[in-house]
Amino acid sequence: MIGLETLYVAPASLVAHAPILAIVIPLLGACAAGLSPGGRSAWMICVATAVFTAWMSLATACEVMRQDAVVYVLGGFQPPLGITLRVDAIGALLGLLISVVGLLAAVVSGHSLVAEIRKEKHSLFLSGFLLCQAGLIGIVYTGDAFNAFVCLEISSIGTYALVASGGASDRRALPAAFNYLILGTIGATFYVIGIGFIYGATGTLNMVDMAARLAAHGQSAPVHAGFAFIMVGLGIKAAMFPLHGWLPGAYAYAPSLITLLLAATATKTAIYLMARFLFEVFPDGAAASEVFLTWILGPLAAAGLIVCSLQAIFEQDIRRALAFSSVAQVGFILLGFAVGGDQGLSASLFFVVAHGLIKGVLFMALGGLTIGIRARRIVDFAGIGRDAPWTVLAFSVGAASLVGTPLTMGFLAKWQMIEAALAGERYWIAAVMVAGSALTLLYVGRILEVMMFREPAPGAPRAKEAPAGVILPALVLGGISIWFGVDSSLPGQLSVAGAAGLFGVRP
Amino acid sequence: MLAGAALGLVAAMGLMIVRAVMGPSHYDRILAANSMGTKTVLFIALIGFLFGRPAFLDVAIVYALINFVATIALMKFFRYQSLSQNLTGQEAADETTEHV
Amino acid sequence: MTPAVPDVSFVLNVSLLVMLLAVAVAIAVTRSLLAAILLLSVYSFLGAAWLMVMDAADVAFTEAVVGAGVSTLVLLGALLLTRGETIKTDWKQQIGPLALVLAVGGLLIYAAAGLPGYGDPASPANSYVGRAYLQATYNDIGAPNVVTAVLASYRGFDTLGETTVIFAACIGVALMLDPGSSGAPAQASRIRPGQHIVLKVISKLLIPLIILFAFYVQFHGDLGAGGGFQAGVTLAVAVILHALVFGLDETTRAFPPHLMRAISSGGVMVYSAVGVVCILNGGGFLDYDFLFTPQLEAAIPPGLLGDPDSKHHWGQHFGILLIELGVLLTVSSTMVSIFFGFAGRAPRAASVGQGG
Amino acid sequence: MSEPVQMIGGALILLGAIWSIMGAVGVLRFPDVYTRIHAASLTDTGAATLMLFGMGLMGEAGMVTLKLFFVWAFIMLTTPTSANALANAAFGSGHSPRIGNFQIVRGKNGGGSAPDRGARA
Amino acid sequence: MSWFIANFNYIVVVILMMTGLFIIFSSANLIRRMIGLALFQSSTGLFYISLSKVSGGTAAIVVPPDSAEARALAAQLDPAYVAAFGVKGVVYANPLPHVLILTAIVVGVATLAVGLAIAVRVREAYGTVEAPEIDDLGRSVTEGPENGR
Repeated sequence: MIGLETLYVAPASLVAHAPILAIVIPLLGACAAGLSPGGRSAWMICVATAVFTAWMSLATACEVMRQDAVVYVLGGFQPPLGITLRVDAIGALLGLLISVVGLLAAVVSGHSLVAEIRKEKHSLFLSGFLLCQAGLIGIVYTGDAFNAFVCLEISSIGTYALVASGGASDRRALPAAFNYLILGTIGATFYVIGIGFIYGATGTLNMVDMAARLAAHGQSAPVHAGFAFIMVGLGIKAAMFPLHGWLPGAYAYAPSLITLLLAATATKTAIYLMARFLFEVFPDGAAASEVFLTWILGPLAAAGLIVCSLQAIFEQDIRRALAFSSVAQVGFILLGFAVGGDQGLSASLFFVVAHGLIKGVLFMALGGLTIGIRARRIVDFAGIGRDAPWTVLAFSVGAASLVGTPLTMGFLAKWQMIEAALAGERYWIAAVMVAGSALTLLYVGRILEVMMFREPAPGAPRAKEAPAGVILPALVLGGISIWFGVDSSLPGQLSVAGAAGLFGVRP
Repeated sequence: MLAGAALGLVAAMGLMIVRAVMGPSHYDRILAANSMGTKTVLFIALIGFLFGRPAFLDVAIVYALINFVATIALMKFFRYQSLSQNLTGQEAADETTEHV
Repeated sequence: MTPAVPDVSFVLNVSLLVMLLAVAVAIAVTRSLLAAILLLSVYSFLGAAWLMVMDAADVAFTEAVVGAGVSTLVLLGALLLTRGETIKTDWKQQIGPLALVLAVGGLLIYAAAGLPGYGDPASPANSYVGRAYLQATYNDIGAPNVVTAVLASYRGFDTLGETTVIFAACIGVALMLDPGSSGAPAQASRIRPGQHIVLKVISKLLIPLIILFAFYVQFHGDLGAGGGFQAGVTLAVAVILHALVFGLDETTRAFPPHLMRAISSGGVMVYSAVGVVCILNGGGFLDYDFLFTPQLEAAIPPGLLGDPDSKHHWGQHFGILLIELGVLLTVSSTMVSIFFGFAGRAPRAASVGQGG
Repeated sequence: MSEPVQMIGGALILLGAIWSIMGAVGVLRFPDVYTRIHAASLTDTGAATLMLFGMGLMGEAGMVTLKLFFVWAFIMLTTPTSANALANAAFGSGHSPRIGNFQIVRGKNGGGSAPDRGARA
Repeated sequence: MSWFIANFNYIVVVILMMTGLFIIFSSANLIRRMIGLALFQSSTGLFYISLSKVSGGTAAIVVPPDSAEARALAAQLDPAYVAAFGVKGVVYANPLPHVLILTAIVVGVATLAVGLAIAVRVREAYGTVEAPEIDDLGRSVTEGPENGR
């Protein structure tokens, strides 16, 4: 077992401010990238920023491992007056995921951007990319409910335009982005309305304080309504079935870099925020959470898992298939919430990270494969395994993990989930999980079969091996996914601590 | 007395809204919107006096200034079909606006 | 314990809300997009008036500058570029949304009825943190405008996020609408002097005044209503007025779009740099108390800053001044560049489809 | 500030509000765009003058008076200018005024308000 | 009647929100959807501000204590009320929702600008801003033209 402490060295003065630096440095980097004259210099700024961000989020994670949750007071004002960052174990883990995926994506962007975006727009694009990253880290680190909304919007507003910039190569990106904007904004506004209700009932915006005051004041109609609005709003952002209408289009037509970022991190942060509201803010045994988990979230998640897996099986477009797979896996994660309890929650949170890594690998490799050719349909990738063995290897690692092959992180994640469901005596949930995994095997198997064994259509454009700058990051990400599959101590520890933390806040 | 004046202004605004909703042409609506703007400026100034905080006149001042811009933009919209053109330029009616 | 004034303010509140409702319904039923845009601007006037009645002067200010200065212009620009005017509606398609909306609305009204009543001074919202700000601001910040104090200092990180959102919009609009090398050039204008003399003279008179007031709003922000955002939009409106009256070409010569973008990112940089400087001085991020270091104090002649007892107020003042400057830079340049983005794009026919 | 001056100020403000209502009635009742512009811009400036002068009498002399003067000056500058621009735009786009015995002088549109040409050039 | 006074604001705000939402979902025109979105977001602001209203309160810009202005403001109210809910002798509105809504309005403008920019690009790529027509075109033409912007 490798302790995190061995991985990094940082001066104590930096560590003390690591959480805020992990947000502000990408912000400053985005400004610098926006100022930079050419795409190349913007790329270098982007990579340098991403390295620093990853370092800072690593430092934060180490701090969280050492003590319980890191609380960083902004502006010198104690909560509830001031805004605080409150990084718990899961926040730290997700921050690490975002910054590492962001770093690798930044490296990859040097190649994939050139193929998809016009040269003059590279610096703007990278600037938006960094803004998005800053917002995402902000969401997982913040301890203030309204500040979470602001961070959500920082990441979203940049993303809408970034998705739409895929319109340069495929115009369907534009209506998809518009759709995403409308639904995303409705989601964010619902969240704000929900916060308004809870603020009206408690008078505070700090999440921990909110939990304490809710426990003291008890439940009322406004609190329930606020809870419902927050769940629907975040459900839209997290692409929870049946609120996932924006996701397939946005994933399929966005530039591959953005799909990578969205799939690996954006929906995960919304799920995490949802978990915080479900388990941290709303007290245990409260009618709202309990009824919601058993009668609404569970069935919807199960339906999402099955329906969207089926859709993925019958989808011809490879990116849409993976997008539906994402919605299905979100269902899987939410089933873990429905199981409830420490075990279900920690399994879910582990799954969040696992799935983030998996989708990161898959879309990174896919982006690498499509640099040369304009391939969309699954059949376009026929026989590509021979032409681009390394890229397909990276893709297969991700795919194997998605299916849940032993020795991968995906396997562990699914195993823990099913175990938790059985331990909680939710047998139907376990059955749905098994069925969902079987369906996953079908669509992933179909894609891999086409890639490895099918003969390419005569005259079809032959794919080239992706450049090393893409393969290496993809393999690194795949390697992490396998490493955590073998030795899951780091994410496992953090997600167990995180689940305990979410429950522990409860008075 | 101030309260009565405030209510009177609100009533005038209500009548203006009727015109804005009814139209019938867009110029009527612009007129109504513009006049609403002036009434809002007066209302804001009046509210400051009514509630005993006359310091809020800043809002009224800036509002009075900004209202103008929207009206000009609307005028250009109708007259020139463009927001970018110089006011001394040709009018839209005289030239084709298609730039393909 | 019923106060006397609310009788008037409640009546005003009710009548303005009813009017807002009427306008909103009119927007929903009108078939003309332009009418909807005009009604939206009427809506924002009413909204600003209502906000004044609700004692939210700063919000009214923001609503005023946004509603009258930005939203309408941007919507008009988009309408010009999309050239869709009348709306086709199909009643069958509206039943589903109507049912959904009625269901959600009913639920909401049921839930909202459980909230503290109108003007309740003892409600949780008004008695806990909100009241604490009112009590603490005088000691902590020393600025009379509590809204500015909360905005810039207590919740300064939110405002950094807000500024970043504006910057993100600048980036987003530039990504979408920046003409780049292949953009259609602005139309060459043939000069025909003598038109719109009144407009031009008045505009020439107004533009400097608007700029003057923008700076007044900027520096008056911690004393009265106003602040960086309102000042930024006001400043942008001056530039936009110039562009409207004297042509976009002339204005972009003075304010090239890439310069606007640079200023926009510069504003966010100024804001975050203030936070980083606070860290370097040994405080937390955006802890303005650490801005006013002993070295700085030594460099400034004694007596210039007044009361030596409230030294940390000066740190707060510096901090608020600087971050408001950042907000001003970002907001004004972003609003200008958004306007340039919409106005500078010549309407063009679609490459595929029926054309425009 | 003496009581009679306050009273006069209040009366002026009330008169301004009544003025404003009269203008609004005019805008509602007059037959075509040009007469409505006339009604709106005249009464707006008139009401503004009355009300702001009344407020000036009510408030303390000083900063408030200066600000009131500015508001007044801006309204006096912008309202007629926008009325001018609006009438100009309406006329330029072929909107015909109704003159005399409600006869249509120019243009072919029946009714008091010709449907404008919308966004299409 | 007292129920009406207590809840009138919330009812209107909810209806406004739902009107905005209805416009978004019922219209095919992208610009109109953005108008609906703007309406929806701004009614959220009305909700927060309704929460922040304090009867007899004044705007949250502190009046110097014991000044003539402060005394004039306090004179309009019951002294016991001022003592219970005032700060240094003056009752103020709650500033926190104001701050939040300032932020929300700004976010709304940013969303509006980006959304309209995307709608303009949709118009350029498809020749229409009506959603059903866009869907039809998207189905029939799989690969869009290289319009390179």
